[in-house]
Amino acid sequence: EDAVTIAFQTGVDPSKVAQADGDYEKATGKKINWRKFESGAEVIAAVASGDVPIGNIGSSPLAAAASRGLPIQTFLVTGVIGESEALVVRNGSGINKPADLVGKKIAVPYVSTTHYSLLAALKHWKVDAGKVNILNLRPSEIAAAWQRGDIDGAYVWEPALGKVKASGKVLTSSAEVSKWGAPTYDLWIVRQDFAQKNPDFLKQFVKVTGGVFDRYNKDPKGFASNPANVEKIARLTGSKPEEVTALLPGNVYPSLKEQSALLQKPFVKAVSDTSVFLKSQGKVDSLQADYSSYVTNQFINAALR
Amino acid sequence: MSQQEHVLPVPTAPAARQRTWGIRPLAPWQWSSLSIGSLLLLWWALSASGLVPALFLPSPAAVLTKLQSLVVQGYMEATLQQHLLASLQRMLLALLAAVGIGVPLGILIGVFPLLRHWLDPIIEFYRPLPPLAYLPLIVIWFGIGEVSKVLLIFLAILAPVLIATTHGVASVHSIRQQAALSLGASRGQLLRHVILPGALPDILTGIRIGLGAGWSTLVAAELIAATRGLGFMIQSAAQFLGTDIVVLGIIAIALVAFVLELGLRRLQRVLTPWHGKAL
Amino acid sequence: MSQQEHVLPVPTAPAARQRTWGIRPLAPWQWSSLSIGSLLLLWWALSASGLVPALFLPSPAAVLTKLQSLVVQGYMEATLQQHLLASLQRMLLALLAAVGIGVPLGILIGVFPLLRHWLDPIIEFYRPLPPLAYLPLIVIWFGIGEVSKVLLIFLAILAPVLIATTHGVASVHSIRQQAALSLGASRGQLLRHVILPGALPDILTGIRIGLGAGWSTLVAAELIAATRGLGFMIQSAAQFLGTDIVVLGIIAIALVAFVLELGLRRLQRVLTPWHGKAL
Amino acid sequence: MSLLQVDKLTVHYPGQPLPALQQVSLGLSPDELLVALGPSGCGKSTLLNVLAGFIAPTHGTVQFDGKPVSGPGAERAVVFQNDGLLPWLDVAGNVAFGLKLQGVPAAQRAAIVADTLQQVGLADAGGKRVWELSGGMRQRVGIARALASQSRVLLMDEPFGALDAFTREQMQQLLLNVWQRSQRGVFLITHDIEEALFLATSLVLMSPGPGRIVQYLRPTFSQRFLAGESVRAIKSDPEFITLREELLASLTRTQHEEAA
Amino acid sequence: MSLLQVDKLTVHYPGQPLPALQQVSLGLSPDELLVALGPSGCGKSTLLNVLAGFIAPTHGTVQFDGKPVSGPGAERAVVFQNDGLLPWLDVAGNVAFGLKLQGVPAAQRAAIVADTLQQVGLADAGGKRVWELSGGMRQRVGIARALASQSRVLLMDEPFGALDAFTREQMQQLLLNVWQRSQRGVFLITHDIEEALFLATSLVLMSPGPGRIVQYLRPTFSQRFLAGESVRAIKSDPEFITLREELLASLTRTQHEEAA
Ligand SMILES: Nc1ncnc2c1ncn2[C@@H]1O[C@H](COP(=O)(O)OP(=O)(O)OP(=O)(O)O)[C@@H](O)[C@H]1O
Ligand SMILES: Nc1ncnc2c1ncn2[C@@H]1O[C@H](COP(=O)(O)OP(=O)(O)OP(=O)(O)O)[C@@H](O)[C@H]1O
Ligand SMILES: [Mg+2]
Ligand SMILES: [Mg+2]
Repeated sequence: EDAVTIAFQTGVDPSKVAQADGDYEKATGKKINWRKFESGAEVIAAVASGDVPIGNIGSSPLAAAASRGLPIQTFLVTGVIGESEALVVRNGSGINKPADLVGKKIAVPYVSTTHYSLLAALKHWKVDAGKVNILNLRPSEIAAAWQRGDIDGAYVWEPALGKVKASGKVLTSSAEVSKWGAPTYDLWIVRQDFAQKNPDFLKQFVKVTGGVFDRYNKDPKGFASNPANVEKIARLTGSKPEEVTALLPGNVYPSLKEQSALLQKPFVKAVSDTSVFLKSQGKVDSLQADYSSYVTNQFINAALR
Repeated sequence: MSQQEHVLPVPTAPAARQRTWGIRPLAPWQWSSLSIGSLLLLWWALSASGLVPALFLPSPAAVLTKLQSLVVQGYMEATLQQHLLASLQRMLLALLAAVGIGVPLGILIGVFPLLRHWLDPIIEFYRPLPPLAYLPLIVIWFGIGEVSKVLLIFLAILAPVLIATTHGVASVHSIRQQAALSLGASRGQLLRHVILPGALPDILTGIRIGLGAGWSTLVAAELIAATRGLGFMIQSAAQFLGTDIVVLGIIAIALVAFVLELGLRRLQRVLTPWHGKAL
Repeated sequence: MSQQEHVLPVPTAPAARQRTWGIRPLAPWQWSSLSIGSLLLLWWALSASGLVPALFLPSPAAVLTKLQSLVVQGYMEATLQQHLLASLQRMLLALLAAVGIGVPLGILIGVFPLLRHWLDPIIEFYRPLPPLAYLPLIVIWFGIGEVSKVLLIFLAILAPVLIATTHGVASVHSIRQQAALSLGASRGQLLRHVILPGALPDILTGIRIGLGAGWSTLVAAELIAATRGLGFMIQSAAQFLGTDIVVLGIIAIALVAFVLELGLRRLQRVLTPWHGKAL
Repeated sequence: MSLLQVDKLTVHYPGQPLPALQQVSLGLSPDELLVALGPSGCGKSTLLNVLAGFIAPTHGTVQFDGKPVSGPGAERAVVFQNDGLLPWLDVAGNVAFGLKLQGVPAAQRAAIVADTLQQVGLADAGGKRVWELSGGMRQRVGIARALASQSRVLLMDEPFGALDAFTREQMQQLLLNVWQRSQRGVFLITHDIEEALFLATSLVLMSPGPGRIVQYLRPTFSQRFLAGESVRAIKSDPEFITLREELLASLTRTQHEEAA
Repeated sequence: MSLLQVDKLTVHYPGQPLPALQQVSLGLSPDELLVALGPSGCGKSTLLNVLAGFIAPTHGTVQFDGKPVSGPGAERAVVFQNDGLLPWLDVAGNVAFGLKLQGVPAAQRAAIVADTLQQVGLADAGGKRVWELSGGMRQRVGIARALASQSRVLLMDEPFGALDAFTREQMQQLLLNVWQRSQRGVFLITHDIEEALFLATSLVLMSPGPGRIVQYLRPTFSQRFLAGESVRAIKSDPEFITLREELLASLTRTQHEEAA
């Protein structure tokens, strides 16, 4: 049969090594066209167009897509976002505690997981989001605006995160926000029609990913400092090799066993929480009664069997 | 429209009845309405047929409903009117700057070869650059305020205006320049009284093209820390698959741009009635 | 350049010596090189002075080093040459389509008022739309293949070409059309032998403007699941603040665009030497 | 029977106080050389534009060969007061243009062009660009273009206005020869009374404000020339001189009246 | 002393086999009405373009008032063979253009314009757009524009070519009156021998291939007209007729030679 097109993003995670090695092709026996995308919204558009059955997005775009009833399912998590995304405030901005954020300019790429995390953190701190000047900037512009001193803080990911950390301090990170009940994820979605017709493909796909995660979790430092791994990840994502080593430990990569449990109630709850949050922000018009049909551990379980 | 209506076979002669190709049972505006109507019909048919999922092409009815909420409650903390106003301000400011700088500069470039050779590489360097590519540099140099946004739109309008003006200067019949010079026109007077009006038809067309380019840079410009603006609204909504808002934003842009375009065309007809006349 | 060199005060008369404003101690290309040289100098000075951090404006030396690695090892699985080739192919395809469709359509619109009234709203509707706004719709309808990318660039080039062509048609002296018609020109012949060549100066200028617009849409177009292309390269690097690669991409685009522009200008001089002659 | 016929023609340019032409009726038969003479602004070019099909009458009718004229056509070649040459073609290309439109093969075309250029005294200028020509040369290219076409009628608006006396006489004689040989009807506008008398088989004198025909003559001098009589002899014929003075007086009278 | 002077003037258009002018020397004094006569393409317009400063000589010098001419200037007004009117101005605006450039106040300008338009017979046409004019009207606007300017020299390229006999004579007389009153030097190109003889105080006959002066005359008919003699009387004077025939013969001879 013909090739499968998969939309990936440039998030750094161990499975990129398998992707670079062609492990997915070997395991599934199919040719795979890997296509790089810049944002979750674009991946979703591509998935919706039918050209792309499988795509890699964050949990915010997933919630938006699910709330609008796109026929997709989350079948695999590629990372629980941790220290890799953080809210940094600039030295000299006068922000020492969350309450100081009021009236300050905080930049965040709208709709990204950091946007959700920022608002969740503010809610946790009981800071009125309406009183914080939240600006929409892409990471590269965040770095530039930071340099000029135009913004007082930013909730952003690497490598911009590293640049702003150099002259600022971390107020909180997604690892912490996750503990406050607003976890964010990187994950794989699949079109439902494709999932029904190709369970075996997905099973193999999950299996390969689980394999690399296990390899990573066994020895995170060793994996991240292995030049071969680093080179492969850098090549696929376009990041600089020296950054990859630092980026990898920023997220948590749950094993398939953990995911089998995660991709049930807990994940459904995270998606519906995010959706409720989006609704409250006026970003989506209506909510689904139940988000469980957008999440499945069927393929993980199949892989584990 | 009467001046430009009858290009063939009798373009100039404004005699009582003129020959046109084909019959015209309908008035121009009727034709145009028909065309817009058919567009709307197509939209309705596409979304009603279910060929395109509502997620990507919401039905006219859904968009209308959304329009109401946008006008009343707004989106991203601003109503549609406020978004529109913010964008319109940026556009007009950029347009003003682009015309104010582009037309004189284009004329000077057209007239002074030296200046052309000097500026040419610079203009030709910036002209093809994708705004998305140099956005960080704009931010670093001009910050995240209005200046950066207007600058980006300005740059998009400037290039067509400049090129069209230079082209227009080259189109000014040399005999008209000679006539003015031998009536004692100074360089400045020549520019003011002969070259500028002679190039005017082209300049106005350049502005029309430039304005289109400016609008289509709006989203990129409003990527820079905007809190209001049609581009900002569209872009925010697009991220959340809010296609209804995207469609509304698109329609709003199209409408405003269309009104400006019609104004420019009228200006062109009023200011340059001689255009195309063989003299 | 000699034809357009001397716009004032003696634009036509190609007599042996002609009067120009000012002196010209240097040849045109020397002036241009000087201008490019000063740009480079400015770059070097800016980055050496530390006024702009290397993160946003890498030094010429750093970029040069990166160039070597880009040419030899490449970035994102393709060398600079391959990225360039991919983008160039898209551009040329889009240009071909835009000229192939825009010029005939523009001529027909200029000639048939009916067609104009019909198509005008449609053209004016799409023209100001920011590509970034309708990117998702393009993907939905045309997928993530080459078609979508070329389409986006095509749309950017089409508008200026269309408008300039229509403008050009209106610029064709009516007496020339009358002359051809009374020599028995059919409608087709009139279009082919009088209106097309008469509009040619404007059409070529429209293409020049359009090409610039096309290039600046490149990044947006290559946001769509590209695996190669200068826009894709720039975009990928920008995500990781790889400014050296961004700068290289920008320079590559500027260079290629400049070469195309020079070619078009030469074409314009060769094809329309009568432009601006008072006849 | 008239080949080209206007009846009760009125042309009123929009926005103008007076019609440019009012109630003009006129016919041109295939063997006729009809000359229109009249002061500047009396509507001569307007009449020609109507005959050519460039302007539709405000009132009245125009017919060619019994059928209403609905636009320009190959059967009515025009020489313009402003040459109307195509600058993207060289001189030969301009002269060949009508033939090319009609699909005349290249070789035949080249022969006709060479011949016609020779006749108008531009044998060497075929390769020149239009903007390299002097005023008189350009006018002759315009004449050559019309002559080379295979029209049944020639409509000429002051075709010899920019020519020196010698060339002008040559062109007049060329026109008479072409007219005799080809049996094309010719409508010619001139402001030169001598030229009008010498060429015309029919001559209309027009008057402005609004434009109309005030006099109709049928001179015979062109037939005498074609029969072999010398130009000098004809032009010094007392009949010629009398007519010339009469016409001049008429013209002067109408213009004095108008001025008053 | 000459106001405008060319010495050993040669003009060679690039790419042309022959120079358009070769070794032409000529002077125009402030009280002179210099007429250039010659066949089409002999370089008359080229000479005028050099005098006007539109073309620089390939060899030789041009001087105005003893200073080298380096370009066009207000002291040398030009009437073009192709009118060169500005279509964005109406008729009055075109005529007023030179005055406006010189900073003449609006009221004074309006008076001059009205007067000049009256003189060229276009008193009512001031508000018309340029493209609403007939050929002859346009030419007269061009003449009016030059007359209204405050130049010291008038350079006129076939200024009366598109005019009917009556208007033409009026314009000739107008020119003579203006010339006499204003003591402007006039350089005028014509292809009409009678016109040349009637107007000229100096007359050069030019010949093509390459363009040069072959004859230089000093007719006195214009002085006689200004002294009060009637036009008819002058033009039927045997001296006038003889000179006219001689010039025609000269012209014919040079053109025959050339053709051979
Ligand atoms: N711009 C030009 N480029 C090349 N050749 C030219 C140019 N202008 C004129 N010529 C040539 O120079 C010669 C003289 O031209 P010019 O216009 O001076 O003639 P003229 O005496 O004014 O003729 P006419 O009475 O027909 O107007 C002609 O052979 C013409 O072809
Ligand atoms: N396009 C036009 N619009 C308005 N009025 C016009 C137009 N063309 C001509 N006229 C007017 O119509 C009248 C007749 O003009 P026309 O050109 O027919 O004169 P003509 O007899 O050819 O004169 P000439 O000998 O000067 O060429 C003039 O008063 C002129 O102003
Ligand atoms: Mg006329
Ligand atoms: Mg001449």
